[in-house]
Amino acid sequence: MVQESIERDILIKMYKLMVTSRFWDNNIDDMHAKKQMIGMSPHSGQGQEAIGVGGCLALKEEDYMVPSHRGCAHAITKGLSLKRLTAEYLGKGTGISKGKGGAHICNPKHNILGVSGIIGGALLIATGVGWSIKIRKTKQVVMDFFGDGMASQSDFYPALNISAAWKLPVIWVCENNRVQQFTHFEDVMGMENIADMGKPFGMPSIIVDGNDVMAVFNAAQKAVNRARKGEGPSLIECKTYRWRPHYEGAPETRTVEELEEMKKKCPIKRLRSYLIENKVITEKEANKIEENIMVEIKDAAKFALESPWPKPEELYEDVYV
Amino acid sequence: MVQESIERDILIKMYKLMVTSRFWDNNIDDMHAKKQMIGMSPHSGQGQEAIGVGGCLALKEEDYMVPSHRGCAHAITKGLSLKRLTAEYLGKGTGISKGKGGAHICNPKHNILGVSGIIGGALLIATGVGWSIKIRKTKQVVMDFFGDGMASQSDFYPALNISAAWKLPVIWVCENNRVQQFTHFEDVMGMENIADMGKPFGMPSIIVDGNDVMAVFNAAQKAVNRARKGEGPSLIECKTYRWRPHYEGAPETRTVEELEEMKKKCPIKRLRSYLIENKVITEKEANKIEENIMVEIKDAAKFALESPWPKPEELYEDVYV
Amino acid sequence: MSEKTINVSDAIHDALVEEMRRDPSVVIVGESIQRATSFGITRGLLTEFGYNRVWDTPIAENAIAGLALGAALTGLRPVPIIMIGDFIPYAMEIICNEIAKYRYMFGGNFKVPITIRVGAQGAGAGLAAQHSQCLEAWFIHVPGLKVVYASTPYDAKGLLKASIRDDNPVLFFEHKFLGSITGTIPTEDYTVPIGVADVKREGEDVTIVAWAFMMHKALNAATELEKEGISVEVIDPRTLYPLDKETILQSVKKTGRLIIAEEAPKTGGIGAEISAMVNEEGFDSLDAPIMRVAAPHTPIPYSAALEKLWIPNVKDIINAAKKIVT
Amino acid sequence: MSEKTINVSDAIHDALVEEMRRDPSVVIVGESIQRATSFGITRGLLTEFGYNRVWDTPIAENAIAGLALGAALTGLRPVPIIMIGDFIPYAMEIICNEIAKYRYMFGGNFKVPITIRVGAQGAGAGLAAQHSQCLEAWFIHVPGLKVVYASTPYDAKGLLKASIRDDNPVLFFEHKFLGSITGTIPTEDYTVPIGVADVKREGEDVTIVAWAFMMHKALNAATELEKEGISVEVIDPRTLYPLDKETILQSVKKTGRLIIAEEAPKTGGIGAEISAMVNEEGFDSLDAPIMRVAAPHTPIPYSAALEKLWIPNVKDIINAAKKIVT
Ligand SMILES: Cc1ncc(C[n+]2csc(CCOP(=O)(O)OP(=O)(O)O)c2C)c(N)n1
Ligand SMILES: Cc1ncc(C[n+]2csc(CCOP(=O)(O)OP(=O)(O)O)c2C)c(N)n1
Ligand SMILES: [Mg+2]
Ligand SMILES: [Mg+2]
Repeated sequence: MVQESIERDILIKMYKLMVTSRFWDNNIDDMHAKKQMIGMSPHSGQGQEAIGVGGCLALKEEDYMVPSHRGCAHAITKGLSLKRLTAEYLGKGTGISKGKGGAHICNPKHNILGVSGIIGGALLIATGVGWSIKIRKTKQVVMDFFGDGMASQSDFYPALNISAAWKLPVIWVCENNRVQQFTHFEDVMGMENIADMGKPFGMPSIIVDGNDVMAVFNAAQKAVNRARKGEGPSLIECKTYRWRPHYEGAPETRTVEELEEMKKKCPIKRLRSYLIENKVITEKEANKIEENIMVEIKDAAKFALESPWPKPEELYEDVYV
Repeated sequence: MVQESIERDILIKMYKLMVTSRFWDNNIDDMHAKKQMIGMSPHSGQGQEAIGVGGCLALKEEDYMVPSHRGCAHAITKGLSLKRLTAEYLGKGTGISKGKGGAHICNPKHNILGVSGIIGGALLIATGVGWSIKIRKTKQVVMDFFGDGMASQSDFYPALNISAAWKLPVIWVCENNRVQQFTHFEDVMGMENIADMGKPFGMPSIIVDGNDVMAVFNAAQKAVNRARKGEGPSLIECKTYRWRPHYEGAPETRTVEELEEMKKKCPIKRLRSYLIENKVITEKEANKIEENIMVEIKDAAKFALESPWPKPEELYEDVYV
Repeated sequence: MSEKTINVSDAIHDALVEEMRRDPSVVIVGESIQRATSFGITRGLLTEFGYNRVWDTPIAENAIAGLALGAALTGLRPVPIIMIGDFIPYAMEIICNEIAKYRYMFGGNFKVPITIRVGAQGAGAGLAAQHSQCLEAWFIHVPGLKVVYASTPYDAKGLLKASIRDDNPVLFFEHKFLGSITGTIPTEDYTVPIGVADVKREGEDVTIVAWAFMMHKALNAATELEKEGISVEVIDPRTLYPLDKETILQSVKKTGRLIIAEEAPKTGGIGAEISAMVNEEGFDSLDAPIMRVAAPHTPIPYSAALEKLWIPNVKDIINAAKKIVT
Repeated sequence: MSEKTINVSDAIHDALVEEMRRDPSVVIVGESIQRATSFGITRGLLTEFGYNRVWDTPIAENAIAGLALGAALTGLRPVPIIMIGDFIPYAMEIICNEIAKYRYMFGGNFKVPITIRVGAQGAGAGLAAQHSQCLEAWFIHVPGLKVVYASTPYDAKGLLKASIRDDNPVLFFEHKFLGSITGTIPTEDYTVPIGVADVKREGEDVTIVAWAFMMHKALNAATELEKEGISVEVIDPRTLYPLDKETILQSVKKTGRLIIAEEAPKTGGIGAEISAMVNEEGFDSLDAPIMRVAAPHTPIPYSAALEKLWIPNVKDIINAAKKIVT
């Protein structure tokens, strides 16, 4: 497929965001291993960064986004600060959810809806957001990221059905890594591709290489344009790989060879080579970018570590308005 | 479509069963109007008789069947006695569910599973029956009847998905009358046909004229054979019409003209003409069949009316084994 | 203030219409509410407010709740409708794991102004085990939700308005046999505050707490008991969470005796919570055991002959009162 | 009879293995139980029993329950697994409207031998609002279900076996922090009857009813209280429905005081039912208010700093006991 040309600053943004996502994941895994982070083991997004980044770069500030439970690529691309993200994972009062949510991050300022811990419901929440946009006639769109496992939950069906029946401005983005915790796609799924599920509803349903951030971005842009014009939802299935176990410390059900093979398709290395080959940036610039990001990550970690815990009375706050 | 030839005695059975179903529906509506039947208003199956009859005639005694909530065609074809059916609707102790279920009939002797009052769950129960057959390796099949409305419930998706992924011996038969209580198909459904939903799963998914009992029978036979051979599920969408309101006494949302048009496609008249034209039976024989059936219906009604109510202590029985 | 006579069903209908007129962000969504409806409450809404405010869904209750949540988070004030109470199990995921927790889990970043109208609860219409339940007890156990259940036209209209205006998720339950019950209401706009009980009848000897259709049975029982010299105070909590403990505790302080009458199976019902609360916080007031009048631990039978035995009735309340007032 | 030491997790694992060996109609089905598992309980089952008896499903909890029901009606004895208790809302429709009612609504024509293993309930692991709940209270309110919750290896093994052999639907709850708790069990086959409570410690001054992980906190509290001269009787109901009322009532008759300790939010919990039952049936035994030690009415917070404040602990039980024993 010929890549539609993407502006230089977007390409560089892509690189920065993917590297940020990768480094942040690495860092939070470290902090978890060192028990600096106590609580739910991180569900690393390593290997899948191109999807959240490519998808969210196709959105405008006012568009809504529902992140998946894996990694932070979506949220940071949509604008969530690394400091408040990290603090939230550490359960600190400065976290974006005041420490009450942990990995269940959000950011209403950037129209980032919450990450639910439940595999399924978010599909219907996203449908509701699309419905609300249609009612309010605001020309926004909503992009919803979910795994292939979430695409097996019963809610996926009414979400597709309703979004199609009412032509809602929803972009369904499936991150198909072919694993669902310790279950493999082929053992439980009756279809070849998740994209096949969009077809009965006549919605554009395409498969992209989820490790190719430019391909994801281009597909997302098309879907976003369509949605914004009121032409209804699209389904984008991104084929990708989960590098880490389901969560840090979880059993691994795939072979070492498989994992090695996957890592060869690293979306970050791929973009880096492209950028250097096409003289978008030099190797030195790339390294510099990485160095700067590492500093940011460390700053965020420091901020989080030094942040205070929520106060005891906060336990009782935020239940009701 | 050329009809595959169907044996004479099956054709006659079809006629008898469809007439029985029609007359029984008429009679229970009458009894309800006369307050001889107290309780949930009947959900008449008039106009849809060809589906339950054609489908169930393709089954063997030992096969399982899950009826829809509309009419009695499925249950009587699979062997439920008119007496115990009628008594159940009247809430009598002689009813097939001892008066505890009413329209929620069943008959384990004929492997008729229960009619749930919930639109959805039965799809998963049928999946479970198919799963059980596969585990027990009995060469049975299960046929599940459901409306287009039930096909919009979230459960439809895992039911299709799991039956396909595991190649379960399930025959999904949708009675698509394009109404779901007071909602019309086109207002809420994102697909053209229910049969489209089988395609992502690679299961044979066909559309038949649901008012043509022979077409339903032939399609059901193919699906049953396939399932029995272990080749997996099929989806048969039967296009049909609901003649009566959702339940007796419910508001009607369709025009009188529409309803008149539908009635022209009466599945019983159609079979009757075919049988007479093709000299399977004479007009006189057809009339005689109808007379006999009317006697049977009246007998069943008498039995039900004269049957005793359940005894007060039965309230507490059958909660636990 | 002028008044008019109205039944519960019309009061609910009017509350919906008035709130939709008052606030353009109120939208309603549910099964079969556009073209016709079984219970009449949504009649005329489509004509007045059009397709952009009145939505028919496929049969997918979790989706109805999910649509509402997505909309509530993005500026609307939805009123999702669960046609019949028994269908709410399908919506448990969104209601209990998402709607109830959204504000808390995301650190107060969101408001969740949703009123879930749960329609047509209750036995007595011969609809069998899956169309007759009263399931409100599940929801008082779920932090983040409010639970409202009105028994009169006045309360129904005032509480539905208060629920819709509330920025929290509220479950507003309705009962099949309340629709036709009449009463007077002001013609002017008014609300009934969430969390405030109402003493429907004053009395001295025994307090009966009852809501929804059972409240009317409690009033009937009170009239009968009066004849036998037993003076009954009837309290309608109106809101089941947050419960107006004070009104109940004050009453029990006066009467020394408490009966809770509810239509659901006794075990694990709302009556259990009220009994436990009074024991904990008003033990010294109690002169007799707290009695619960409730349904037996069986699914609801279809047969009219059995169903009438299942439903807790006026006689059961009278017997309980006689037993503890001696 | 010879004995061995084992933890709860292994006891449950062994019960499953032994029942699967004993009865070829026992099959298990759930999410991620074939290749690996988070909690280890299904380890080795696939190897021993093969793909025909151990099934991985897609992520669709209502489907897991539905598969089980279809199978139970047609000759199998399935053990569906809900991986983490918080996911059970997805399965409410099948569990509460179909499984619980199938036998009754169809006039006793069917048996429904299903044991739903509800895994990994409970707070304390930093898993936030949707992976930490104890939801057992909902199910005692649903006629047709039995509800079992064991706290020791002995009870867990014996009750799981009894549940699997029972011809009724049983919810068998498990708690995250029970898995590693050890105890001795017979090496021979045994069962623990459903519906029978166990006095885990005898005492004179106050009765504490507690189950699952709270039972162990109650025992710890009892040890502490002993030092201060308060003698505590600890009862583990083990089955929450049907409840062994007699054992609880007898104990309260002796002690005159009752505390119910549970991990869920207080309002509408199991404690409410037990309190109301004792009030109704054992009022004259009570010398003090029945206290409930339970969680506050908030979703469960993620932050370790807040979560530990949310969870009812030993100190809370001790304080409650001191308050009523004076
Ligand atoms: C309703 C529900 N069931 C089960 C789980 C447990 N669970 C968490 S993540 C997960 C797998 C999700 O797979 P997928 O959607 O493919 O995302 P991936 O982890 O592969 O990125 C499961 C089963 C859950 N959180 N919610
Ligand atoms: C979970 C649930 N939601 C809603 C209903 C109410 N209801 C009963 S039948 C019906 C329509 C069913 O439509 P369809 O499946 O097309 O069958 P038809 O009545 O057209 O034969 C509805 C909405 C129900 N019984 N269960
Ligand atoms: Mg996956
Ligand atoms: Mg229909």
